[in-house]
Amino acid sequence: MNTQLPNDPSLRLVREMLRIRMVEEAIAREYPKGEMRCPTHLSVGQEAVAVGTAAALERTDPAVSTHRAHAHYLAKGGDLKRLLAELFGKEAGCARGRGGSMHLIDLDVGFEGSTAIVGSTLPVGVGLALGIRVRAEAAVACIFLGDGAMEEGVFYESANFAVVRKLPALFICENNSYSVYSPLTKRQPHGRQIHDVVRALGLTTAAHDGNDVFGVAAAVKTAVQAIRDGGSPVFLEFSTYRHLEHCGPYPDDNLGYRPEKDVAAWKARDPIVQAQERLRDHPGFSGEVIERWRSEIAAEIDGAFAFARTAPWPDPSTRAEYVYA
Amino acid sequence: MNTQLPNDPSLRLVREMLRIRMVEEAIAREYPKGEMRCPTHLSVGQEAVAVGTAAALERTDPAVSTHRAHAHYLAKGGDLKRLLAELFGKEAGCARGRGGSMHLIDLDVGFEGSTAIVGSTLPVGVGLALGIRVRAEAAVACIFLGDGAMEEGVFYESANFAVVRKLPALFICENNSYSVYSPLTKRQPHGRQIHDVVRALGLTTAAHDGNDVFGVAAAVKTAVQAIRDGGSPVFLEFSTYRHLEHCGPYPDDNLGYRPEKDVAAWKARDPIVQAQERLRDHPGFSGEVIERWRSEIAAEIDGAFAFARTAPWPDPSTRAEYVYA
Amino acid sequence: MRDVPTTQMKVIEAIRNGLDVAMDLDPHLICYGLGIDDPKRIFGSTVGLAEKFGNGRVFDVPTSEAAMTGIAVGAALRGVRSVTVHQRLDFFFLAMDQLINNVAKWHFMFGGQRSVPIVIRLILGRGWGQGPTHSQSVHSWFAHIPGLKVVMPTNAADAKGLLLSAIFDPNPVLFLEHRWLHEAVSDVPSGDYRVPLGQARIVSEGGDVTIVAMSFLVPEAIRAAGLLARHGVGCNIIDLRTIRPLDWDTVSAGILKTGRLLALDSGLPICSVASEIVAFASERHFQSLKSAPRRLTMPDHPEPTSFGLTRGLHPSAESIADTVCEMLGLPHRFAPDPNAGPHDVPGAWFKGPF
Amino acid sequence: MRDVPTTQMKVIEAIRNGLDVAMDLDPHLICYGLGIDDPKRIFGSTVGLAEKFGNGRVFDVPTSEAAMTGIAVGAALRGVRSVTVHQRLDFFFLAMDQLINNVAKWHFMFGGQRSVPIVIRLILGRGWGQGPTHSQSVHSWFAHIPGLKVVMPTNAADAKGLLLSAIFDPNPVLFLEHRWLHEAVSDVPSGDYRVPLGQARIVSEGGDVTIVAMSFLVPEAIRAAGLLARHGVGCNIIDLRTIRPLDWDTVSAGILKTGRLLALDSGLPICSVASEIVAFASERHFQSLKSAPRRLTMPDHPEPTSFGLTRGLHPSAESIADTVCEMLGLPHRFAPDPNAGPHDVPGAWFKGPF
Ligand SMILES: Cc1ncc(C[n+]2csc(CCOP(=O)(O)OP(=O)(O)O)c2C)c(N)n1
Ligand SMILES: Cc1ncc(C[n+]2csc(CCOP(=O)(O)OP(=O)(O)O)c2C)c(N)n1
Ligand SMILES: [Mg+2]
Ligand SMILES: [Mg+2]
Repeated sequence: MNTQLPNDPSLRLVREMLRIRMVEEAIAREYPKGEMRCPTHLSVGQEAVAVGTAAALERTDPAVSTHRAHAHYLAKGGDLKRLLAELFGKEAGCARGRGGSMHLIDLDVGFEGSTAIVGSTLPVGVGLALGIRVRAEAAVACIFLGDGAMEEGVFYESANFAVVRKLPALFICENNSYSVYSPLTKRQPHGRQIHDVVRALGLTTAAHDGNDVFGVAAAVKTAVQAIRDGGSPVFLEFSTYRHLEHCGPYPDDNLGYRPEKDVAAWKARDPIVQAQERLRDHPGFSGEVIERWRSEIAAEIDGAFAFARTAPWPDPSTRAEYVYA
Repeated sequence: MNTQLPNDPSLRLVREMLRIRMVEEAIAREYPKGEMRCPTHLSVGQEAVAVGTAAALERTDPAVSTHRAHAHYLAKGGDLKRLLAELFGKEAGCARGRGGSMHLIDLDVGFEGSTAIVGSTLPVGVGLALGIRVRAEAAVACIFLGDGAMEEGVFYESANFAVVRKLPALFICENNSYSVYSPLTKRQPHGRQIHDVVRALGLTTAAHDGNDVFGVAAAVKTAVQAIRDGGSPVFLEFSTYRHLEHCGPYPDDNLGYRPEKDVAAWKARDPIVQAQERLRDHPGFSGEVIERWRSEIAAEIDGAFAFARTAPWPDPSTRAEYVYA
Repeated sequence: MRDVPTTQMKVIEAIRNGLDVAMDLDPHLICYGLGIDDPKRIFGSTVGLAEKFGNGRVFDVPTSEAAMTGIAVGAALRGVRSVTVHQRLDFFFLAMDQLINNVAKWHFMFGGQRSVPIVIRLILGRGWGQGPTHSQSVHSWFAHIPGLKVVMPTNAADAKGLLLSAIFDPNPVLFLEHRWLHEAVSDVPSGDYRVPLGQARIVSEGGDVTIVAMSFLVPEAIRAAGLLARHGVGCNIIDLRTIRPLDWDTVSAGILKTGRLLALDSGLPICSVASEIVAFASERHFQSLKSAPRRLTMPDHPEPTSFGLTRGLHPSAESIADTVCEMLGLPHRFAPDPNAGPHDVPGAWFKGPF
Repeated sequence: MRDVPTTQMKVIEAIRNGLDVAMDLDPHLICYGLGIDDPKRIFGSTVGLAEKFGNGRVFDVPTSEAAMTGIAVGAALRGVRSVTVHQRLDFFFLAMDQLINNVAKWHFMFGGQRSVPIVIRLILGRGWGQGPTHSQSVHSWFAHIPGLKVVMPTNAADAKGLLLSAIFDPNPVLFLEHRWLHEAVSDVPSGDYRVPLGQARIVSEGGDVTIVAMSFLVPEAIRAAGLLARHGVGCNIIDLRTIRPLDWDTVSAGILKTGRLLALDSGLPICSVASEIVAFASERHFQSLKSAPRRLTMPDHPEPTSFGLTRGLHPSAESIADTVCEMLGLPHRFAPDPNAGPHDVPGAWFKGPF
């Protein structure tokens, strides 16, 4: 169903962001029907980090992620039908309906798993990097995390071990300034830069605009190359912003927990709009191209929803399976 | 039994170090008799940090510590008889024989407790600081830790919270370069400075020679004042060295896990010898003074051992007590 | 209940009310937890507290479950009681070292010199795809550990009364609230209302079988008793309320009364509170048992996410009633109520997503 | 045992041997833990491994129990099995989130696509003042959790055979070694010797009472059987070896054979493995029980440090024999062996301090 993708890398980045946006918006639209019955954290507004990062990775590079993983999963190449089927709780879901939105996996594209406990995949990602080292492989383990995960002690333990053993680990931190409704100011000291802390731990670090997909892709590419060349593990911090509520399908700016002017400023810096502007003079890009993408993607999404909706439930008699291998 | 202490602060520091050294050496001498039946971590070589720190604190400032707590307990003013009785497992022990060497407490002098799990008193200490803040008291919570404890995630969580709430917490890190037999090089990246990591977290930090008791006392005094004046929590790193084995009464340099030249260099920098040298021209100080201290302290120690040895066991019928208050 | 005015309240309101009363009583009591002062206020249970008592006493914290637990210990040592909250018990696994090695043992390992009067609220999830990591209740773990007290309230009055007792108890108390009971309404006495810890509640006094239950299984047991009453079977239902210390006297009396025991458990089966109760019954009251004691628990696997896999996962009124009939050698079996709503939500009030 | 050459070995040597064999068999197997290559080599259990297999496969780690557990998961996902070790189980509480939310559930929550074949060695302390935080065994916690396997070997041959099975099992296995058994000697088959997980071992086949035990209680039960034999009482002793999955068939057969059950547990009593076994027995075999099933466990409080408080803390041959006599209505009671050494060490070989 995935139609011919543009060959031009920049166009691909934009199309992929658009696709993820449209998927998330479709989920948001459909969620209130009560068919996707699981806690669901949408990535609208944060697509550039996922897309830019995935573009700089090989398909075989393993990745782990968090509760907010749809974008990471899709950008890495995860199957859309199986994502939606998972949200619908169907046997065809990427985790056979056992995990839901917060537990995504697609081994065909190196998406090793996202989990729902903040910080809990950080050491798993470092362990992937250790496995890569032990097996003398060339891969890089990509570890997505949020600014909140930085507050879990296991982050420091994981990062420290990665440095001590110089493992091929790439941390991608999406700093959206919030953990649920709690701003960074309540959780971390004023003026602290997350990447400064991590640099002191001994990782190579940098901070970038997380709403500039081209910048993200370039930064990650450099980092991945450095790691493959045997450098230290890298931690990249990307500032970005979530458009919808923390968990669930709705906007929640009515709650007033984020300053209105921040919301407005960040929405004005929508990663997709910005990227389109940057591509204005690109020969392969135009309003029609966008419209074509939109309709291709809409069709893909419709098909995937139809698939997920009509797919069978897991057989209840298999409920106790998969406890032991 | 505690004889008249010198009024002169410098002399007190030296006498207190000597006292702790002699207590630890007496424990080491007696331990093989098999009467002190518990895991015991001696502080020989590390007395200056304990003594200098305690000298800069008020008796009422609460402190927490680690598995290696004898020096902290004694320097803070903890009762010697009850320390030894605890090692002997007697009811008169500071923890009624329930805790042993790794679980010391003397509430009369603000020694709130030491525990055996690496890192586990770090948040407890920060909690004391929170309690101080909530009760609007003027105290400072002193938190002793080793270089190994820095590797536990809870350290970062605790330090972060202390900064976020600007709590009156003072971290005293004794960096003796080893965790059991494992050198820092196996556990933390080459070239990292512990205090640099902590500074990045937002604490005020500094590193000092941990074998210079006067320097320790001065540094801690400044830190305590800054905290009482409403400053950030402070983390002081002191480099020092342990003379005996990690756990138990014997030297273990025969095992060869520490470079011979390091051992020699650090022993040459024995905190007590160094302090005595610094006091050479001090009017109240002389060979006789030292000898008088030695005999006073030896008598005190003999008395304390006699007390501990002859003190009654806890009544076995009380074994199940103190589970609930 | 004593002769004090009562108000109809939801469990969640009763908790809020209890916190409010306690914070008035103890000027040093603090409340903290992720989101405690955010727009959702922990499902409403902390509404107004930050405004009334200020940020010094009611505050949001970093996502640092381990440290925040140890910090409660330290504050308690300094004379500051606290009520911490975790929006899912599942997050609290990060704090097990602090819980077991410090919270539970501080009093014991220092020979009784200090106690740690803290309360840790743990909210239990279920259904709406909470799945494997947002639905766990390891109350049986906690019951295993000397030094802890463990409370699992069932209704609004108990929630408030037990919470106030927990807060002013000199020991650490884990307070396990089930998300599905948050909106259950009952009469709640106003003011400093306390329900003693360690006392079970006899919910109904039937003579045929003793059903021991906790948390959301108490209402299920009551429904089951209704089904069974139609067939002349009388249930003696005991709501444990406190899982540790457990009220063995009331359990014993129940067993002696009916000679038949069904132990329900809202958690996993192996080494569970239900196991303990059945073991106790057969060890102590072997001669008084008329038939094999029974357990009904969730199955021995994690909770899956899918709506298609969670039906019948937990004991229900029907499965309880079926089991009782089996124990009594009665032929009746009970079909689920055809008019019941979706099985994965506690009621129409629950809109998801969390 | 199969027809392979055997060597007399201590448990600790058998573990070392098992690791050596496994690392030869699987070129990607790694072993890590605090002190694994230090002069003490984890009580000798890793002697020579770092030299033979290199620092890439056998390495020391930072004091970071939580991360090191999650790292094992990640490595396993990449096809790298591991054996981690903690010198005391008490330190492993720091890793509970990783254990419960990741290790135990990875296979289930992703629908069976990946498994986590890792082994975590947990060493159990006791005596010589190990006290409240160096003596804990929460095997009952682990037995509560689906997705985990839990092994508690008793002798050298089983230690090796179970360890090799654990390493090559596709699931996560917790391997709980008791410090007091480390020097116990028995014949150990050489090479790739495996003892299947989940199979109990019948230690003796007496007809009067079935004693179910694990870990250091198995030798105590054997001593008890010796005491009881003098009075004509025959003990059917079952060494569980694996606590989860538990070999219910062998336990059932034992109960049916003697009609009397004594469940021993080396840990705390409430919600314990002993509780589970007694609950199982009375639920399934109520009619076959001739007398009330019994439990013998450590008391319901932490282990204190003092020599003066630890005597008789754990079940011993004498207390086991006494209990059996009570169950059988026999008058005999057994005094501790006057020639036994100090109660707080496993034998003269133990010199402390740890
Ligand atoms: C250990 C743990 N604590 C708390 C939670 C509740 N929780 C779910 S998502 C979340 C926010 C985490 O913030 P961040 O890492 O910045 O990710 P974001 O939601 O902003 O993408 C929290 C606290 C959890 N899932 N796990
Ligand atoms: C959580 C935990 N892990 C491991 C241990 C074992 N252990 C006891 S002391 C110690 C060394 C800690 O090193 P450091 O903090 O530098 O203190 P030092 O012994 O050097 O004073 C270790 C690893 C423990 N007690 N707790
Ligand atoms: Mg965030
Ligand atoms: Mg050290």
